Amino acid sequence: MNDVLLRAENVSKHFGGLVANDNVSLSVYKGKTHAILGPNGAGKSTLINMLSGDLTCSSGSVFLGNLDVTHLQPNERSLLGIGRSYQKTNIFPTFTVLENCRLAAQSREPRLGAVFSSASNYEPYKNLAEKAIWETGLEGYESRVASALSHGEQRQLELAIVLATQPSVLLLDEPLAGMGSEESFQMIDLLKKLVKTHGILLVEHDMDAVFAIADIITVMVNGSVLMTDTPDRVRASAEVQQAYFGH
Amino acid sequence: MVESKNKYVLLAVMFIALLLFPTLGFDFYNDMVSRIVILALFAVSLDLLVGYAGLISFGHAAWFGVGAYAFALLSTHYQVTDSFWITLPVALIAAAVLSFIVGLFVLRTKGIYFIMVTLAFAQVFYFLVHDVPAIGGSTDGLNLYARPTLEIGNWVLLDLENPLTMYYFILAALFFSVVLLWFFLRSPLGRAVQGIKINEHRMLSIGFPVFRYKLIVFVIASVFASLAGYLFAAQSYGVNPELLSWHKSADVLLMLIFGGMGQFVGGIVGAFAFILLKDVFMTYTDWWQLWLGITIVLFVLFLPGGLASLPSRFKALVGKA
Amino acid sequence: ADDVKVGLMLPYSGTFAELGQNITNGFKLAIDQKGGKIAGRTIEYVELDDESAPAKANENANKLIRRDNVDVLVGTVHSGVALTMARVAKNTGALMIIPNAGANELTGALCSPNIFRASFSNWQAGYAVGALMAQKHKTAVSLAWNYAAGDEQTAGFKEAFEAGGGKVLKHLSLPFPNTEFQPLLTEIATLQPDAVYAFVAGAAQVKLTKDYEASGLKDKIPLYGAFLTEGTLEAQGSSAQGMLTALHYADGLDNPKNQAFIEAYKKAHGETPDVFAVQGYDSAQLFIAGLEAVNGDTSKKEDMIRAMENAKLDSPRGPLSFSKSHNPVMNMYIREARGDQNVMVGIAVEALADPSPDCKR
Amino acid sequence: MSEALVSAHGIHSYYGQSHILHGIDFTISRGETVGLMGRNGMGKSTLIKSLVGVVRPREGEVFVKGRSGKSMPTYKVACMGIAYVPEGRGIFPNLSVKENLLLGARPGSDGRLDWTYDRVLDSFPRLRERLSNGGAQLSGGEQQMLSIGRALMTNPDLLILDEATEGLAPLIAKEIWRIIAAIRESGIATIIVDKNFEAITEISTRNLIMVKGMIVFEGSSSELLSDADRLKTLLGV
Amino acid sequence: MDILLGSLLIQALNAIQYGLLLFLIASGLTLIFGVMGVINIAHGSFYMMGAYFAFTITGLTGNFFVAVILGAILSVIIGALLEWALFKHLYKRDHLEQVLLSYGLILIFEELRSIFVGDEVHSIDVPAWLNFSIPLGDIMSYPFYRLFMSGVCVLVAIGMYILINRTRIGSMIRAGATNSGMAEVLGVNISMVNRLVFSLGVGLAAFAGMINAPASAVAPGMGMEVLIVSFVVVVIGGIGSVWGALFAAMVIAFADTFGSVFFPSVAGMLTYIIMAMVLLWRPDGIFKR
Ligand SMILES: Nc1ncnc2c1ncn2[C@@H]1O[C@H](COP(=O)(O)OP(=O)(O)OP(=O)(O)O)[C@@H](O)[C@H]1O
Ligand SMILES: Nc1ncnc2c1ncn2[C@@H]1O[C@H](COP(=O)(O)OP(=O)(O)OP(=O)(O)O)[C@@H](O)[C@H]1O
Ligand SMILES: [Mg+2]
Ligand SMILES: [Mg+2]
Repeated sequence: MNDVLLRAENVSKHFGGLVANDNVSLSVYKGKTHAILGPNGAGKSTLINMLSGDLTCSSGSVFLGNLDVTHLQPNERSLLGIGRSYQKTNIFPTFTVLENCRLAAQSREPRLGAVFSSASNYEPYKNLAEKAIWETGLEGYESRVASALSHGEQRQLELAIVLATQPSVLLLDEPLAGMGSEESFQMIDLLKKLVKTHGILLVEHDMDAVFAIADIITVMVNGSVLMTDTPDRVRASAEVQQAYFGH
Repeated sequence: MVESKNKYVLLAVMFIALLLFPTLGFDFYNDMVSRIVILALFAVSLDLLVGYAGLISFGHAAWFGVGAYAFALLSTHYQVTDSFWITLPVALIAAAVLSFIVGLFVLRTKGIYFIMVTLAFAQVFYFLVHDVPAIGGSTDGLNLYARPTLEIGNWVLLDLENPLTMYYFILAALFFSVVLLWFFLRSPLGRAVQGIKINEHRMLSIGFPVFRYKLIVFVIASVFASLAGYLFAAQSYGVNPELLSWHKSADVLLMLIFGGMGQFVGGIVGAFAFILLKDVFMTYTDWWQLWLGITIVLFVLFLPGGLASLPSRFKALVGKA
Repeated sequence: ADDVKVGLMLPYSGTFAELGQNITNGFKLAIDQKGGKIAGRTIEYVELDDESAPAKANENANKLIRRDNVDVLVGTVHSGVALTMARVAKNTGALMIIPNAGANELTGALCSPNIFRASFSNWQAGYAVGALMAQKHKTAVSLAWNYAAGDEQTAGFKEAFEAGGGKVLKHLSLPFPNTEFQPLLTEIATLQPDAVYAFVAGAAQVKLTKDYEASGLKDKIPLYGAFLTEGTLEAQGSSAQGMLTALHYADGLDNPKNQAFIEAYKKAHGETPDVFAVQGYDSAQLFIAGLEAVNGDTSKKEDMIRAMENAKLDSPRGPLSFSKSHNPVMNMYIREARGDQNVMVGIAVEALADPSPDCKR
Repeated sequence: MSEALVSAHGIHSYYGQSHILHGIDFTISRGETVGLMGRNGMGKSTLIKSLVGVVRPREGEVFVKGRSGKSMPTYKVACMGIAYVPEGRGIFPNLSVKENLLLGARPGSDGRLDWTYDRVLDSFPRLRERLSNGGAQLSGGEQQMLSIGRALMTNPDLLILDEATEGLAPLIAKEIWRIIAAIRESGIATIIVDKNFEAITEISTRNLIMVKGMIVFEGSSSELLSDADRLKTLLGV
Repeated sequence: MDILLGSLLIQALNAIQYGLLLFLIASGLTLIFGVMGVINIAHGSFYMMGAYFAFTITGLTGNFFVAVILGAILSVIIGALLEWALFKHLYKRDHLEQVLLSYGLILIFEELRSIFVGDEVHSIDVPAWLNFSIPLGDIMSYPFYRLFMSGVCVLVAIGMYILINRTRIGSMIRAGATNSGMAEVLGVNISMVNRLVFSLGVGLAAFAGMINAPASAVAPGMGMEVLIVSFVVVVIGGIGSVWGALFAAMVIAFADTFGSVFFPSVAGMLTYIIMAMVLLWRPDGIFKR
């Protein structure tokens, strides 16, 4: 139970005068899906950015296991097992789907010295990439150029890239946005499967999905944590209803 | 796939043509062609940076100049040695070390800012060889009295004073550089570098030490440019600050765009086309600048992707018909 | 016999295009006056734009010498290009005549039997001005572009000025080709020398004299130079009027040869010749002297060179002979800018020869 | 029905060599609310882009208020009262929120000024707090609001929303649906692409389902909802 | 002491005046490159074109200001033609193709100049009523025309700032530069906006050439001399920022002015050292937005 993979301790982020995150603390456990809810602009993406290293914390610390990663660069955190997806699709548009994922897999084993060998024929890379493609339902699209995918397909690729880096913690920023209903269902199944071996931090506005898979939910409003609790109790909270669902 | 195969065929044809060229017996043109080959090598080194890594450098001539001046300083200015075995490594190492240091600074910037900082550093190099006598600084440059000597013990391996030997030596340098580049591009490092061109941010977030990779290509490209500069100095018995000027950086960039960037053969095609075209206009027309200018404008309008994209365009055209 | 080939490697585009054209005109005039034939052989030209680009000089010179097999290489304006050409000439033994470039080295360290200069050396140009200024002033400030020609001319100036008892208070330089002179003019106003020696070229001459006049210095601290009013007098307008310069030619110089030359040049090209046209003309005269001495047989190179070395040319600039290093020996005139002419008002140094201490031949 | 705002006749659209739309006929008239549905990659966005002139059909023709769209520049289409909220938002990162909003602001084709600057900000109070932020300095949802607000500022006759509720919190999404309903009342036509199939069918007058670049179903909401099999096979719900 | 202080003050005046001039020279580039995002290395050629227009038209009409007005109109028309025939095809293409195209233009302009006007150095007289000097200290005086130019530069700076940052056209231009498709969808006639801005940029470059002509010379190669420094100004200021460009021009002018007096041996490098330092300190320019 006490398998804390990733932990934020009183992190804050200021953009000029704006406090986008104010003393936020939370933990991501192995085997659990931790969802973050909150109105637009509540600071959810900002939090993920601080966990992944895309933004530096104005104050507070981030721990991976017992390791303080607050001052590590995104690439260093990625290598330690923090994988993230982006809310705004962030892929390699002119590469094929396979190459997108292969490159991600390559980061695990850079083989800088292998000057005379071909990256694309190296089996371990290929296998990891193909697995990620298969998991996200993109099989058959391997040789399509990423920019020629539809919006929803690009969202699938967004996730496939993260998976190809074999992270232990997944930070997913609205992974279902832009996906159709069927793809959403597939994705939910995938997340359910992945969570067995990973810790997942999920930002998502699709309530059906969130309540289908979340084990713990944190609700953020205006940069601060409103509550962290089980899905049932979050759903029942009058405050949350008012701030987020608007019933 | 088909498209890239075309390019290898083109490349092979070009090399064979260059190999056979001296047998045609246009003595003067051997020299000219080998000088273009040097520029092609220079352009290829820039292509690595611009076409594949997306680092548009406007100061690449600095490294060309480092190679050229390294040889000039060792052989003429300080008369240390003419030996190829010493001068070439010194030239390459000098470029590696200097570009490593410069890279630490310039690679912190991106896009157009990178273009300008590379220009700035190159200009500093330019003024150094223009103004500081200790490193051969003079507006008019340094004259060299001999080419590098390629000897083992007392046995002359190659006599570079012989124009034909020099020709093949230069051609071999281009060939090996291209082969190395080919290997580099398909290696893991090479692929990663190409990923950085396309989406640097995502490369970082999937775990690549982007800065370090960029620094590596920057140094590699500079070393190849230095090789080209070294050959240029050796070939033409002289160096001058012009070799490091921004005009030179712009020239090679133009050749590359003209030929087609990131196209592998683009640099080579571009160097030949650019110089030969200019030569033709200078020889046969009154207003060469006008005709060259018009040609360039038409090329840009009707042939985006440069000359190297011709085969695939042609193919597409034939395929449609 | 077949034609004699003259390779004209000159700037036909860019900043120096005008000079390249005038040199060509002068050269061709001298040949045409001989009916286009020297010692029975027709003269044929191969013209090549050197773009004033030193990096391309080696290739261009080779093109003329090895591809076109010219009998003489004539060029050029830009010193950096000329030095590379001279080196190629030295290596190949091709005959070379320099119609303008002033770098001392050309007839100094690089001097060679087959290389001649029909123009001037930077030292000469600076020296003459120094001699002129020493006659009138005690202190001076020099101002020049920070490049080889600037350094060399300034050194010549300083040598003559200090030999004549003057003192150079300070040397002001600015990077080539900057033309923002204002800070330096302010500096001059602070230093308050008796006179100023300046070396810049082309459009910068116009900018300099105009700025100098506009800042009120012109009447208080006279400005001198060698080329400072050459070719740009009209553009300089009032700012150059009355200025004294020293050079190896003056407009409308009063000798029969020059009068005839001006007449002929006007007829051929519709404009008055300048010093560059004279240099082109003399380049041709020098070549003719050599060619006639061997009766058109260009294979007798040594005889040709000897004849050229000993040539006593009747030049529009007055008597012209050559020093041991193949640099011109000539009068350096004092000129005053009047209207659109640099009129001779005296002689700064008679028969000035560059000692060329570096020429070890 | 009244006059057709936009209609497509047998259009085929391509991206380079790939053939995406295979002969689509489509018409929308004043006051209609059309739901456009289909799985990922079926060509919904491509159809929309073909309607507004961002993608030019290779065959067939699009008419905007009866005028051929063939040689009509895209901005003309917009000026004739067609507003478009693209997927992925299309916010100008280097313009402030205010500038983004005012960029295309104009009265409607009949001089209507239903959507003023103030009304848009009242609908999206969040934006009012961020007026001087650059477009890139907004959260994803804020950008989405901005994109919708910006389209409303053009006071269109036809509003096309491509996944307009993507990334919006339920509260705001509801607000959007409310606005769409209000728009519909005021006689503005809408085309809606959204994954929230219940919400669409609740307000739409007509629904289309696309599969592989073709329209395979067209009908009212009740027609669609009554056919569970079709829903399952075509939409996977 | 007094003399030194006095001369320092005059030097500062020189620097400010030079900085304003540099800004004016770079202003056209601020529009075309900074705001529209088109890399136009023919900027110097437009500048040169202006100077030659001023020279020829002043020669024909005898009035400098008539020449400036006519020249500006002509330049704007030429700008619009160039945009229509060439540049409009390149907005969506790679930046580097813009480099190549504008390089072609440099060659063409240079040759046309040579063909039509020749290769001599020319100059234009300062209009008589501006041709006087203001005494400064006992021997030096300050040409009034320089002050006049400074005034013009200030006006241009203010006008550009308002145009770009305070008008709807301004936001259209900036929107078009980042996502022209989207701007179009919002009903902005981007091709018209682009044509307008481009020709305005060409007009400004030419205008700078015209205004500066009486104070300097009209000569071959004059375009190349201003090209790099213009880019430096636009870039260190922060691309697209008018105040940034103005500030950067000042920085460079001060460095140049005091550098050539106090550190003449490194004066050539100074601009570049400053640029490198600024960009390393603020990798997006001083006034990034
Ligand atoms: N670079 C920035 N500069 C200034 N403000 C910013 C910046 N990035 C984000 N913000 C502001 O910080 C707040 C939090 O943004 P964040 O992206 O974390 O929201 P979010 O919770 O992810 O919202 P959404 O659900 O809409 O994506 C927003 O109000 C946003 O405007
Ligand atoms: N720019 C493009 N170049 C080439 N192919 C494209 C491009 N954009 C989309 N496609 C392809 O066209 C097809 C239809 O795409 P479209 O964006 O219209 O789908 P969609 O129905 O809107 O899907 P989604 O719900 O995912 O947004 C897809 O198969 C996609 O891969
Ligand atoms: Mg977010
Ligand atoms: Mg879509």
